[in-house]
Amino acid sequence: MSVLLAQQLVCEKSDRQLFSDINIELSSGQLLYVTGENGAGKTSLLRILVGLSAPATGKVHINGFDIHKDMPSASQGLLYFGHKQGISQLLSALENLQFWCQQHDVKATEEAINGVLAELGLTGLEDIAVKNLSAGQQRRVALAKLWLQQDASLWVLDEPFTALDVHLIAELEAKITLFLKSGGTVVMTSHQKLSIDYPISNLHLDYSW
Amino acid sequence: MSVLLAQQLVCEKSDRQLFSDINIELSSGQLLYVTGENGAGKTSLLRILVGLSAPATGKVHINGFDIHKDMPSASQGLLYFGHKQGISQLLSALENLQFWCQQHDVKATEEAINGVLAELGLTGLEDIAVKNLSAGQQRRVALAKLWLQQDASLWVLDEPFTALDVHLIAELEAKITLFLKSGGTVVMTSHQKLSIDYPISNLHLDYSW
Amino acid sequence: MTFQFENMTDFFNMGGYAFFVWASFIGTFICMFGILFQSLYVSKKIKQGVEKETVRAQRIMAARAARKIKQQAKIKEVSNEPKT
Amino acid sequence: MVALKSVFLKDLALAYRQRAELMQPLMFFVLVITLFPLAIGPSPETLQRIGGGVIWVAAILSLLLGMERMFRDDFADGSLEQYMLSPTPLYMIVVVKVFTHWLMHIVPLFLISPLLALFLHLTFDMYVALMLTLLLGTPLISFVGAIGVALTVGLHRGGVLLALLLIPIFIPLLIFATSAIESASMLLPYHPQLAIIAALLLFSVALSPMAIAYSLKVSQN
Amino acid sequence: MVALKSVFLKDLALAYRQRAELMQPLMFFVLVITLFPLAIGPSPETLQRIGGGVIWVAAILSLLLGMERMFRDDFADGSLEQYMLSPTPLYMIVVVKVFTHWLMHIVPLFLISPLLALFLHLTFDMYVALMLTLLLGTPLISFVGAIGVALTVGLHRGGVLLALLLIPIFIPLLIFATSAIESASMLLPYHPQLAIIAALLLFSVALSPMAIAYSLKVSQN
Amino acid sequence: MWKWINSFAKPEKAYWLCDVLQNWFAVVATASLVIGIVWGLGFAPSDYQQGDSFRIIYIHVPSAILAMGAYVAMAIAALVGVVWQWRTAFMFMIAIAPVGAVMTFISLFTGSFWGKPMWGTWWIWDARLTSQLILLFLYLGVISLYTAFEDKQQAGKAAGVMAMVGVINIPIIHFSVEWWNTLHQGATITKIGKPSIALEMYWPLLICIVGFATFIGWVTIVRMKNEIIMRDLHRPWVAKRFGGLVDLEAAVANEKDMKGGQ
Ligand code: HEM
Ligand SMILES: Nc1ncnc2c1ncn2[C@@H]1O[C@H](COP(=O)(O)OP(=O)(O)OP(=O)(O)O)[C@@H](O)[C@H]1O
Ligand SMILES: Nc1ncnc2c1ncn2[C@@H]1O[C@H](COP(=O)(O)OP(=O)(O)OP(=O)(O)O)[C@@H](O)[C@H]1O
Ligand SMILES: [Mg+2]
Ligand SMILES: [Mg+2]
Repeated sequence: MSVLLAQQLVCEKSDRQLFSDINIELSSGQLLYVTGENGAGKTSLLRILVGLSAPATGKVHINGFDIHKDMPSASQGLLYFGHKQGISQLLSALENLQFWCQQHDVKATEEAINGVLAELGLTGLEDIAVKNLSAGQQRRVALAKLWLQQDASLWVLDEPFTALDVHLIAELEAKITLFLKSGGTVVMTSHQKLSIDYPISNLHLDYSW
Repeated sequence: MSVLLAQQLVCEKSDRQLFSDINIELSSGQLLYVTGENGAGKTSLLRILVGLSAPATGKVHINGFDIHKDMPSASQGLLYFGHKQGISQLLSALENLQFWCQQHDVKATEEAINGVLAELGLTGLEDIAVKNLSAGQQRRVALAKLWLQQDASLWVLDEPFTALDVHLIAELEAKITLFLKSGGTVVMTSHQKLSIDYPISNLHLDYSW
Repeated sequence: MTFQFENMTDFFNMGGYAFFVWASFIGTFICMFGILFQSLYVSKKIKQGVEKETVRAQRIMAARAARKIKQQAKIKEVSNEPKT
Repeated sequence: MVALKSVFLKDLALAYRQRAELMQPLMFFVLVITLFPLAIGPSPETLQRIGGGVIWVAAILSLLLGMERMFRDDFADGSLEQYMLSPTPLYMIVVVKVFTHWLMHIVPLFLISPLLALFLHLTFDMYVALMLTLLLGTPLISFVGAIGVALTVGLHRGGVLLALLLIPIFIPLLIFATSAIESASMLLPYHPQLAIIAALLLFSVALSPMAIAYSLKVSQN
Repeated sequence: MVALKSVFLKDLALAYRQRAELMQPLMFFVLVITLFPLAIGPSPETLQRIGGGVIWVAAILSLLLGMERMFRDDFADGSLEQYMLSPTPLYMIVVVKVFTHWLMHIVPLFLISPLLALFLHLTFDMYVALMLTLLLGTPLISFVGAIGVALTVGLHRGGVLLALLLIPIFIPLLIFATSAIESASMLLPYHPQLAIIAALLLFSVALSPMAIAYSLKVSQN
Repeated sequence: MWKWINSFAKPEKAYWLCDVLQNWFAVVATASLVIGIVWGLGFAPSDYQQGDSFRIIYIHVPSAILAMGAYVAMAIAALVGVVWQWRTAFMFMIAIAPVGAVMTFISLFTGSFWGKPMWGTWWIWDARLTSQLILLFLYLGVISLYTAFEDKQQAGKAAGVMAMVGVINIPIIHFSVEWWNTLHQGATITKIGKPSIALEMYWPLLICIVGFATFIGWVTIVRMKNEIIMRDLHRPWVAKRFGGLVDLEAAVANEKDMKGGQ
């Protein structure tokens, strides 16, 4: 069974058609790399795929569930990482991740979380409010979710590399490869070149008016 | 005479010292490339250099004027391009640039502005409210200032390449080189590698706690 | 300079205004002691905090040093590979 | 359940971190009330007559202003997206959030109200009636208000718009509440008014969560 | 001069693009005023007595709500940074912006006021006094209020805090204005009050631009 | 002289001064508060009109006057901070603000508890009472604004502007009794020239005023010391004094070595 199945997607913003007739079928272990110019509609496509915004026409199924009809079941094995980071500015990195784990039924002890944070170079910053961290550090806190969530089957990542420095980009690429090799599916966008040692299927969105 | 002269700059945020004892002297035709990890304090340094935030101690002179005492004269030949784009979301690209030209005593006709916008790939989008453009397109509108302002002597650019696609990055790099060759001075930060055919002086900010 | 009241009961009675007088005096004392002790308490807390911060700073720098070593090791590995 | 409890605890923690801000609607409440005696004149009878109404208007305004913040941060930092993608249905999370918000904003209001009753020379009966109507009416404000907040959360500049959307909706509530207080001032029974407010409350608690969840989804689009 | 004129024109253009929003404070004003007859009861004498005060309170509240927006957008999109780096001194730009804001927000209020005077059964003399005090008092509110707005613009959640900072400062103004209206209702002269308000206005116009510019710089830090 | 004063702009020096003054203030405050209040409560003659309820004067008047005094001190500190850019001036400003707010609160509720037996009402909207209430809100406004900012440098400046704007309220409070006729007593103690009050009542009142003033000074000093440490948490002198261990430089140097070696 396909992990992600999108049929005949059409997206309209205001009175403009961003794209039409997008069909995607991804099965386990596949990586879809969405490219396109600024404003081509990459973010819009990804948000439709995870069910956060509704397409003009078309359907999206994740693990067999229609994401727009039955969001709770469809989003079970889904991990979305968008332009917004989904972490509360006033809570500390640790609290944010603990909260996220409780929300998503992820069992992770405090030590486990601290371990992941240390791996991402945030030792000593675990109990500082996130707003006091720099852009890149905040991004890392949000990325820690990728390390924590063990049983996701689909990652949807919108420009995960922005604001990261070179070391972390390399680490993240390694992480993505590992996930793919363990049978995960990934949809991602980025403006940078991807240096991953894994077959990449490319979807290019043309800028249309 | 040096275009930019910074002496003994110290920056403190909340109770943390980001950097201390920064001394910079740039003369015409020099390019200073500020690097450093996320949170090292690049943005903070640049904002101090253009006078938008006050250093804990130290002085900055631009073209001989103290920027923190005599902002109007010091900022005469200065062009700052920060994380925020400085364009109104509700106005169109054209209106935004016209307004900016009036503010900064730049003589530019409507055709000239339209020409620059066309050069940046925004033909046909000139009279749409900026908020309806994508992240990268908005960035381009803001960048148009670099094409319009002819008599600036110092550009201070904070991560000008974010959200741009490859073509535009190349074009922008070419523009920067041209400006340098014509005797301009540039201070910039970026996380990407800079592929400019021009001598680069590098300032690396160490992350300190 | 004489005590103005016949006896202590009289004193506590305050000529019939006992409630108002004593309530305002006691309320005032509570407020004053409140702000005083809060300030002293915070001062103690802060001094503990200073120690915590130094420990944190050391942890951060140590962790960064460790990471750096690890990364350099990795780079070495990579650069060694083609030679062997 | 764990997920819901964690939402509750998180919102409590967030409110605690911003406890200075939590006091603001309260101070606003007191300030608006002090404006009136100054504008209208200090005569105790006038104040007593308009007191209940003034307290209610001030309560509505200050609750509305504080309400803006209910989903704003969650929207801005993307937590809301994550809630939608979490296994717990959104409308349940919404109920917890509205309830927490009410708890954090109304308790201080209750604590300060004896003082205000004193400022405005209310009688004891009026005071009791005021408290009862507030107790029943404010959750109604929170639940119905949350719909408005959810609708305007994507607009960044909700403040006034929100007040505009909501004030007309609260007018019936205001009428019943002040009429209850007026009855109390004349020592008449005021069960009927309370019953009506209670009915409105039940109705809104039953229906609004779905409406709020839907509005939030729309503003994500 | 060209630069200042362009600031004026730009703010006009922006206000025009958001003209729906421009109506909001006005509608809020009307709504608050209509709440009162509902909360207090419709007796004409009571309304007449409290009318001037209610209009002033409503005007202060609605101006406060609309004021938040004075520098917000410019701050958010970085236009403010560009103003600071432009050759025109910031305090001059600030004067133009405050003036434009006042123009856009007060004119509708004047247009609607005859209607409200009618609602609240004000006499003609009271109406004249009301208009005069508003004419002198509202620019004062704009200029002093702008200081508060400039101070809170970097905080993202200014709304309530702003009201909290500013209402205490406006209270003297409110006292003088309502006392002028009261004098008018008794057919007494009210020049002294007007003179005091005018003096306050001149004082604030002279000093506040520097304070606003300073506060904006602080917010940028 | 000027240079000597200017040296207190340095937190380290200011901290030293606070340390020196703290105990003096504590001693004077305790002594004069005890003497003044015992004298006022037990030994001053009772008022022929107000009976013993007048004894509230010994806390009401000091707290009322000093609430205003503290505000003026705060505003002056703000001015110094804005004009000469003294960091310590802002620290003083925010240290005294809560103390002043508490004093205002005390004057409000003691006045209220005095008003009930004298005027027959807890509260009335007269000019003095209202303006004193506004003073409380001005204090709260300054404090809220300060706490709302993350960066305390910025917070100090912003709250300073607010504190200076609010000064207009002070003359309004003081002259309110003359401008509007009210229930509240006119100036008796703060009148220029001879006080119109019996000397046996006057002396304990003066002592109480001194007691309250030094008490405010004492608490402000304690709070200011807190503020100084909190703001300078990462400066070497604080670490040297309270941190115990400072191997921070060593750790940094260590790291730099490693980079150099590579
Ligand atoms: C809540 C109610 C009250 C408030 C807020 C209040 C406030 C004040 C303030 C602010 C002052 C200082 C004025 C100045 O130095 O310019 C003051 C002084 C004073 N108050 Fe009150 N007061 C209240 C009630 C009362 C009552 C009920 C009495 C007595 C009947 C009283 C008697 C005095 C006296 C004797 C002074 C000293 C006047 C002077 O020498 O300036 N107060 N009060
Ligand atoms: N509410 C809206 N009204 C009108 N147009 C919109 C709206 N939202 C988005 N758009 C348009 O949709 C297009 C696609 O936006 P989207 O954010 O998906 O681009 P993107 O491919 O992610 O670009 P980027 O690389 O810059 O992030 C843009 O051109 C933008 O103008
Ligand atoms: N108001 C503040 N309070 C506390 N810390 C702050 C504040 N503002 C910034 N910082 C800290 O200052 C540091 C530097 O921030 P800055 O934005 O200059 O970093 P940067 O080098 O531009 O990083 P990036 O590459 O992520 O943009 C960050 O670590 C941040 O935590
Ligand atoms: Mg995008
Ligand atoms: Mg930066």
